[in-house]
Order: sequence, then structure tokens, then C-alpha cells
Amino acid sequence: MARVVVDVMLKPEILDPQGQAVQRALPRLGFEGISDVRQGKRFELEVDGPVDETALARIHDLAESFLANTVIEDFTVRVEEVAEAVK
Amino acid sequence: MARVVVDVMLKPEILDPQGQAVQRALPRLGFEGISDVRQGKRFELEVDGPVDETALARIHDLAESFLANTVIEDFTVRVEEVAEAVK
Amino acid sequence: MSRTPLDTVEHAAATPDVELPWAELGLKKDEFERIVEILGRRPTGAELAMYSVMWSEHCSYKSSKVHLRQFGEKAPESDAMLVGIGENAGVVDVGQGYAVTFKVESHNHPSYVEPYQGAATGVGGIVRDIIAMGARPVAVVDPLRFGAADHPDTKRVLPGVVAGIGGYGNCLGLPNIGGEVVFDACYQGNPLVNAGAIGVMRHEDIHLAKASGAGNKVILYGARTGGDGIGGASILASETFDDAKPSKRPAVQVGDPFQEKLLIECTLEAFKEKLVVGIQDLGAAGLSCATSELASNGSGGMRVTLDDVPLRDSTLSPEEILMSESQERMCAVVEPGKVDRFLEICEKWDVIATVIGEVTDGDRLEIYWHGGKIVDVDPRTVAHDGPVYERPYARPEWQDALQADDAGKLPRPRTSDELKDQVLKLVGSPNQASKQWITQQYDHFVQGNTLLAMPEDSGMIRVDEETGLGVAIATDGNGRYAKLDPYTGAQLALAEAYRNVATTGAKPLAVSDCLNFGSPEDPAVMWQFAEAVRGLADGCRQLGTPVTGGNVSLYNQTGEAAIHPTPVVAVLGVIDDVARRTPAAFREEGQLIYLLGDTREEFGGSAWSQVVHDHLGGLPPRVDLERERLLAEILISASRDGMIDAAHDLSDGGLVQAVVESALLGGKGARLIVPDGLDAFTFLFSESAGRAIVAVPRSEEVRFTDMCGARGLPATRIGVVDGDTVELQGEFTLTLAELRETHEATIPALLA
Amino acid sequence: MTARIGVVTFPGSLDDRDSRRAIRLAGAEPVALWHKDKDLKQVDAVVLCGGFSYGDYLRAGAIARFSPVMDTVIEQAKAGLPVLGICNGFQILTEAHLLPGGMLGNDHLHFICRDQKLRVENADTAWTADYTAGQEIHIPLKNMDGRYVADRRTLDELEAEGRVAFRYVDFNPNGSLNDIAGITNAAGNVVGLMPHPEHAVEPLIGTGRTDGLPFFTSILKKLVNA
Ligand SMILES: Nc1ncnc2c1ncn2[C@@H]1O[C@H](COP(=O)(O)OP(=O)(O)O)[C@@H](O)[C@H]1O
Ligand SMILES: [Mg+2]
Repeated sequence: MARVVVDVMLKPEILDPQGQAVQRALPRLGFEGISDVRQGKRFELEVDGPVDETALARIHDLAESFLANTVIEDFTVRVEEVAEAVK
Repeated sequence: MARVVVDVMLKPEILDPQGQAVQRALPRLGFEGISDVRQGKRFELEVDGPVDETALARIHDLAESFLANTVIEDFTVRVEEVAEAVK
Repeated sequence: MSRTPLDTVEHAAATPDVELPWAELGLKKDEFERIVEILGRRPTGAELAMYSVMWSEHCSYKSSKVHLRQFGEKAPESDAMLVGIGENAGVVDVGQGYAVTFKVESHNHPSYVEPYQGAATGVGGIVRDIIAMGARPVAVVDPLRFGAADHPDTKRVLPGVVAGIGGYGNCLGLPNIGGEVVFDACYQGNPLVNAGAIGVMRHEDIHLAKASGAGNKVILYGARTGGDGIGGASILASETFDDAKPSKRPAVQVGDPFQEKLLIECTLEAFKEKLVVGIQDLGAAGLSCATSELASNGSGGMRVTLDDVPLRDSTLSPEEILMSESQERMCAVVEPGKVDRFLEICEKWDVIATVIGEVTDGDRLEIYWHGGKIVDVDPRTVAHDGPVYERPYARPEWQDALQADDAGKLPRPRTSDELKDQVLKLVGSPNQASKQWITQQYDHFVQGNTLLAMPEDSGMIRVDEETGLGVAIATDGNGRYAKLDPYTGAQLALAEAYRNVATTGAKPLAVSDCLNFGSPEDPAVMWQFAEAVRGLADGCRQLGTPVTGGNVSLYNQTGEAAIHPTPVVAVLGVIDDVARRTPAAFREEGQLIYLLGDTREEFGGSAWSQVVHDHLGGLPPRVDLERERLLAEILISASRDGMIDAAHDLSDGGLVQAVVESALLGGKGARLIVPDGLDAFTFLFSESAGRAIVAVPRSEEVRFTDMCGARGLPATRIGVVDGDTVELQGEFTLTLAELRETHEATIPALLA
Repeated sequence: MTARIGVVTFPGSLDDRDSRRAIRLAGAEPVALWHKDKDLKQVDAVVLCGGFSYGDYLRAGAIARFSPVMDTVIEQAKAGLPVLGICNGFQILTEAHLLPGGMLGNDHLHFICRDQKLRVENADTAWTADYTAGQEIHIPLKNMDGRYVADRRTLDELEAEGRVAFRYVDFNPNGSLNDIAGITNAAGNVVGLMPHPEHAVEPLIGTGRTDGLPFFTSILKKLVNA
């Protein structure tokens, strides 16, 4: 079993009210030096079987047709080796 | 300028209805072989200046106190080298 | 990023032969030539941007204007009208010093492309129109139409649209108190997402969109300007002048309801301190529209420095800034001495506000960029002197055949069992089924003034806590009726909304509309449009309810196929004491059920013909507006004098649909008898207009029937509120449980 | 002399006026508080009302929790100031850790607005004394993020100490664990719930019931008799 991660972010030119709200709150929390914040979605898909070219291509289709609305969003698909928490 | 990514996911023991809704829709869309889907948030922070140990530690604090609610969520912090779209 | 050289007015005058992409911007050759003629030179890129958006169908009403004039010409005398057509929204007097503004707008196409954001920004836009009048928005409504309920794309569009309307309206704190949900294959690919809003103010607080007083400052406030919805302008910016530009800008806008909520609060606070001379929201055509309209409605000119507009994207060209449709922005004209206070209020609410220009002595709108003058126009030529078309129109050839295909000839149920089956089929069909799955995604309670909300006949809001003054609103439209006969169809929409308002005890005062049609370039569609407008204008004159404003949405079609002509009508009413309102639910056993009005064999366009036979043909029900007016008077008097405890209007689905709804709402059944002179089928399913059912306490029966008799309104006792079944004597009995299951399961099964 | 009850307005608060109306109808004096002021104007109790503070961006209540007024509210709540969090206010209280657990999106993923039946489980808090334990009431509910979650240990503790103040009856509208609609802190001065008692204070309005009024009369009596 492997994990494929699809990240979906609003296109850069599209307003991201959520990211902006976070950014505006930062100074109040005493955080400086962050010039932009954007907030998107992260999907973790647990795939049975090997994640080969074909599987990735199918997930790419899934992302394009369902997980993202490409009118306003971009997405990336990648295989995640190990889920490693910095925490 | 560098980009730091904070991924926030619900703790594994907490029900993720959004992920489940995606998973339930998969067969309808003709996708098989995905045994679990979880949906979380991805924050992209554009940091002025170098992202050294100190900067990362501060972003870690930010994630812990603000970007995630650690009562219900886990998070990871990482520096993103290049934003590379598989798309 | 500035291109070389900047296309200033001077530069334009000196380079008359530069090719401009007017066609790509949607202008016709003669329209472009008119612009050249008006200016006496070729327009600059920025001027071309402004003219092209302001002269578009959407902003200039060039195809519809010649017809819409009837709303003014035929307007009935009405003391209630304070502000009429031409402003952001009409305003009516509701008494006690209060005024109410309301309007309906469409956001059809964006909602198909991106259902959530398209619908959300539709709510945002209509609410800004209401604030721009000086009012506090108090409620929203959302008449919606989708493709077939079981079409896969409906499952994509509808949940997104509903979530978007809820997501935006709920976050603004506006109760959603009404609307419609209609399914019909004709809306596949062209869903109709209409959104309406109501606002309340004191008479003295009415504000208009005009810039007067030389020296007064023009303040842009709200969201930063980004590259939203400016496909056309980026052509202008990139392909013609500077190929380095990104050539594609998003056509879909993302809404930020939180920003809009702040905009509402800070605008109202500025109004309260009397800081605002004139105000305009930024909607379609953004700054182009706001500056040219403010300037042309005022006494002087206006000078704007575009460099001062706060941007979200620093690469935007001046053309793009002028055309951007970024949401959640407003423009106010403020006296110099009050600017500081205005900015202070904006800061209090964390709203970005910037002085971008001032009102001038002259009569020109001048816009500067990087020190150069890039616009120098008479603003009236941009805002008001757009092209006007007398589009050809002709009754389509198929209309006769359609009308000849009489629904009265369809096979009717022959046995009691068939009758019963068809009743169940009707109340469980997507169009007649409970819409609770949808409406429970909307906040009905916020602001604490909601008396009635879905599924009541009209939404009702308390305006004054002390006196109990309230307003009611209902929106209605029936594309099937209008397809059969657009003139009558428009009047039926009006009649139904009017009746719905009266059914709850409120007196209908004024009308707004949203006219959804196919392509005006098709003479058949144009005929439908012309007929509908004529019908509505005639109807409004007869009912004494003026049209105060509205919206036209054309080009709702896929290829050659246009949607059904769909005029949606909103009627606003007033009630002196909301404690006297009449709900639809049967609540007391033993109360007598009366049917008001005449029932005829009218099945053209009916729900029965659709549900049982998938048929559309014949003539729609006849309209008798004098009867509607009488019915309304009776319903209002009966409510005021406490003679009725429930009332429900009869419309699509006919009597049985209304009885089932009232029974389910109150959890009390009904025993019905077919009255003399009618057969059971016609009694149950006819859609004759001008009817309602009421529940009358026995103690009031004589008083009530005397009143109807004296005023000449047919009132027929058809049964009694009783038990936990709906029974038609001698025909069938259905338990409330079974009816509820059938009525409530349909929509979740299709969409959840 | 009557009690002064503050209602905080955050950017995006929606039910501040409604909450003040409910306080007034109960006979107390409503006092408007502003999120940027640390000063609570010497109120005797505070209501954090419903709405979408900061658009509910990030997480419901997450940004509001860091406002200046909350610094004071947190400090004084710990010292015993009665605080009622309704809906968004409840979310703010969990984000501020004045109440345990957290709020997540409804399990059905939709906003839901309905007349909700609840059972009052704890009638000993500052805000529930005018109810009786076990009483069933109907209160409007309207939210997107109403799913109460907490880890097992916290839930057990809440149950054992009787700190589940309200429970959904007949229908759990959002997937809250243990059907929890509202909870209290151990001292009983801080109470949070998802449904909106301020929308159920007038017989004509909304659902036409007044089941929410006792929240406001409870606190009034407590303050006046104190
Ligand atoms: N179908 C209509 N019936 C009556 N008035 C209309 C109709 N369509 C548009 N109007 C009026 O024309 C004016 C301009 O409309 P519109 O461009 O929609 O306003 P806005 O710029 O505020 O969105 C408004 O006063 C509007 O009420
Ligand atoms: Mg407007």
C-alpha cells in the first residue's frame, strides 16, 4: 500500500480569503516576516497495489475531474514516501 | 524568499466525513483500489529572509498554537524547495 | 509594468490608425464607430475597456431597453413608490417612516461554471445593491432552476449552488426566507440562479448613486482589486499592446462573505453619521461602471487616479483595473471635511479604504495612470448612451401547434386507485416534493425578526419591534406556463407572487423581476421576451403594484435550444401587525376548510400533465387579475379580523398539493368532499389561478362566508381539518406518515 | 439595579443584536463590547454570540480567540465571571481552552438550520438554573461546524462530572460525540452550546417558542441575588 497526496490550491490570481484572514491575524500573534499565506486542501489517498504510471495517471484524472475545480484551482499529485511528522 | 508548507490533518481517530465523502464517490466515478481518503488543509507560507532553524522553530510554534488545533489535529512543517506541478 | 508608450488620450489622438481589438471585446463595428464619433478620435485602450463593458448586453440592456420602458410608461399610480427604476434598487414606503428596498438579480452562467462561487457571489452582488441604497439588508430569497432532477450534472450544480447561497448569506447574517427550486430539462446547461434581497431604512436615509459637489472625494473601499472576471480586458492588455501579459485571467470570481459583512457594517455606520453624499456598489463592470454611473448621475465631472486603487495583483494593467469584477468593493462620494471620519470607520472595521479621486467642476470623467490621462470622456456616453436595439421579433411557428396540443385530452385516472396513485406520484415528484433538504441549509432565524420562512407562501420579516410592522416577499415564475403563452405566463407569475403575499396577510405593494430568456438574436425568443414584458407591465398596472426594478438575463441557451421563457416575479407586501399573519399549517382539528375562487378544467402546463404524462401543451390557466385582487382583499381582511387560522395558495399541483402541504406542516389531516359541479380529478389537480384554501374556526364561519358572499368571492366548503390522514370521501385515504415519506424522501434520495 | 450583561461583537458576529434583545427581554441590561477593547466595562457576565467571526476562516473561532477582548474574558472567566458561548461563541470557548474538546464540520457536510430538541442535563450552571434537569426544550440550531469532539478521557470526565449540559434528543444534527449539544466547565460559570437560545425568546418569532428565555433569566437571578 502506498500513499498518494493530492494538493489543491486556488490559482495564484484567485482571491484566497482564508489565506488572507490567516495572514492578517499573524501580526496580532506576534509573527512578522511572512509575506503571504495561501490555504488549500490536502487529500491523502491510500492506494491498494503498486503506484505505477497508470495508477498515477488515473489519480491525476480523478484530481482534475473531481478533487479540484480547475476553473479556479491548481493541483499537484505525488507519491509520499513516508509520512514524517516534524512535530 | 522561501516557502514553508504546513500540512494539517485531523488526528487519525477522528472521523473525517469530507474524506469519506470523497471515498464514497470514487466507485461512482469509476475508481477502484483506493482504500482510504483523508482530507486536510495545506498552508503555504512565504517567508521573508532565510528559513533557518530559528525561523522553522517559530513556524512550528505558529502551527501548534494557531494553524492547527492540536486537540483534534496533527500537523507537519517543511520547507518546500520548488513548487513542482505534476500537472 | 508599463507598456511603451502608455496609451494616453494624447497618444490616441496622435495615433489614429492603431488597430483596436473591439470585436474581441464584444463590440459591433457600428458600436465602435459610434465611440470614435463620440470622442472625435479613437478611444484609448482604457476607454475602449470602459465602453465595451458598459455597452455590453448585461450592463446596457441594449436588447431589452425598448421593452422595459413599459414598466415606467404603464406604471400604476402608487403613493408607495419612493425610488423607481434606474437606481440600484427600487424603494417603497411601508409606512411609519420606514422604506423598503428590494431587488432580484441573476447569476446564471457563473453558477454553471463554478456552482459554489457563482451562486455565492450572486448573493454578494444583490446585497451590495441593497446597501448602496442606504438600507440594512434584512433578508434574502433565491429562486433557482436546474436541469432534470435525475440528471448527473444536476447533482454537481445544485448542491454547489445551494451551499454557495447558504455559505454566503448565512455568513452575512441574512435570513433566507423564500425562493423556488424547479427542475426541468430545459435548464440543463443553463441553470437559473436568481437571488433577491430586501433592505430596510428610514425615509431620510435613502441614498442614491450620484457624485455631486466639486471637491468631494471619491473613496474606494472594501477588497483589493484583482484580476477577476476580466477576460476581455486582458485581451486588450496583452495581445494588442503587450504580449508579455498573462493572456488568461479568471472569469470566475471568488467571494469573501466575511469582507462583505464588514462592508455592510462600516457602510451603515457611515450612513448613520451622514458622511456619504453618493454611493455605488461595484458589480458588473467594476470601476468602469461605478465611476461612470456616479459621475453621470451627478452634477459635475470626476477625476480618478487609478494608481491609487489598492491591488491584489501588481501586474494588472489600467484596462484590467477598470474592468475587474473583484467582489466586495464599494465606492462612496464624501465631502472633504468628512473623509477622515469615513476612513476611521473603515479602519475600525478593518476595511481598506482609499481616496482614488474627486468630483470636479467640469462634465468629464478623467482617469489618470502613471501621470498620463488615459480616459477623458463624457460619463453619460458611457453609462447611459449605449446602443439601443429594436431587435426583430416574431411569434414562433410552433406556438400554434403547442397550444393546440391540449392537456385536457390527456387520459385521466379512471379508478379511485389510479387517482390515489397519481396523488402520491405528484406530491413525491421532484418539483412538488419538499425542498427541506435544501432550505435547511439556510439560516432562517438570524436577526431575530423572521415570522415566516420556507415553506410558507411568503417570507415575512418584522421591521419594527414596537409596532409590529412587517414586510413580506414572495417570488414566483413558471417557465412551462410562459412557454405556452409568455404574456399570460408572466401575468401568472405576477398573480402567484401577489397571491402568496396576500395569503400570509400582507398587502402587496410593489414588484421586482428577473427576466430569464434565451438569445435575443433569435426572433422567437425576442417575441417571448416582448410578450412577457408586456404581460407583466399590463398586469402590474391592473394590480396597482409598480415595477421598481429588476434584472434581465439573456443568452440562456445551449446551441439552438433556449430555456423556457422564465420571468421570475417578486412581490413585496406590508403588514401592519405581524401578530396577525396567517401561516399555512392546519393546526386545529375541526376547523373548516374552504376553497376560495373558481375551479375550471385547466391542465395546460400543469404539474399533473408533467408528472403523469411528461406533457407540455395547450394553454396555461386563465388569468383574472380583478379576481386576484378581490381574493387578496378577502385574505387580508380575514387575517386582520382573525377569521382564519391558516391559508395556503393554490398553484402548481393544484388543490391536493396545497392540502397535503398544510396538513404535513401542521401535522393535522383533512377530510375532503368533492364539491357539487366538479369531478374528483379536476377538483384535485386543476391549476386554475386565483384560488386559495383557508382553515376557518367554526365560530367564524358565518362571519367569513358572509364577507365572501357580500364581496362576490366564491367560497366553497370542501372539508374539515381532522385526524392523521388526508381523505377524499368515497375515493381514497392516505396517512400523513405515508404522505410525509413520499413528499420528503425525494430530494434527499436524488441529491444527498 | 439590574445586572449588566456584555455581548461581544467580533468582526463577523451575527447574533449580537439578537443576544442583546434577549438580555433586554429577560430584564437585564445589555452592554455592547468590542473585540478590540480589553475593557469589559464592568459587566457582570458575558455572552459570546453566534456568527462567523473572521468568516470562520482557518477554524471556527480560531482567529477570534486571539482578540484583545478575549485576553480579558479568559482571565476573568477563570476567576469566575459567567460566560455563555452560543454557537460561534462555543467554538471560541473551545479554541480558547476555556472548555475542553473541539468543534468540527457537521458530519453530513452541510449547514443545518432546524428547530432542535434538547435535554437540559445540568440545571446547576450559572446559565441553566431556571430549567430543571431532564427538561426537554426546543431551540433553533444553525451551524456548519457543530460536531463536538473530544478524546475518550475528556468525554468520560465530562460525563462523570455531569458537565454535559445539553444533549440532542431524537436527532443528532451534526455527529457530535455522545449527542453533546453543550457543556460547562467544572465551576459552572462557563457554558457553551451550539443551539441558539437567543432565537427562542419571543412567541411570534422564529419557531414561535420561548424555550431559550430561561438562559437569560437564570443568569439575571443569579447576579441580582448575588
Ligand atoms: N427586468 C427589469 N425590470 C425592471 N427594471 C429593470 C429590469 N432589469 C433591469 N432593470 C433596472 O435597470 C437598472 C439597471 O439594472 P442593473 O444593471 O441590473 O443594476 P445594477 O447595475 O445595480 O446591477 C436597475 O434600476 C434595474 O432595477
Ligand atoms: Mg447596482
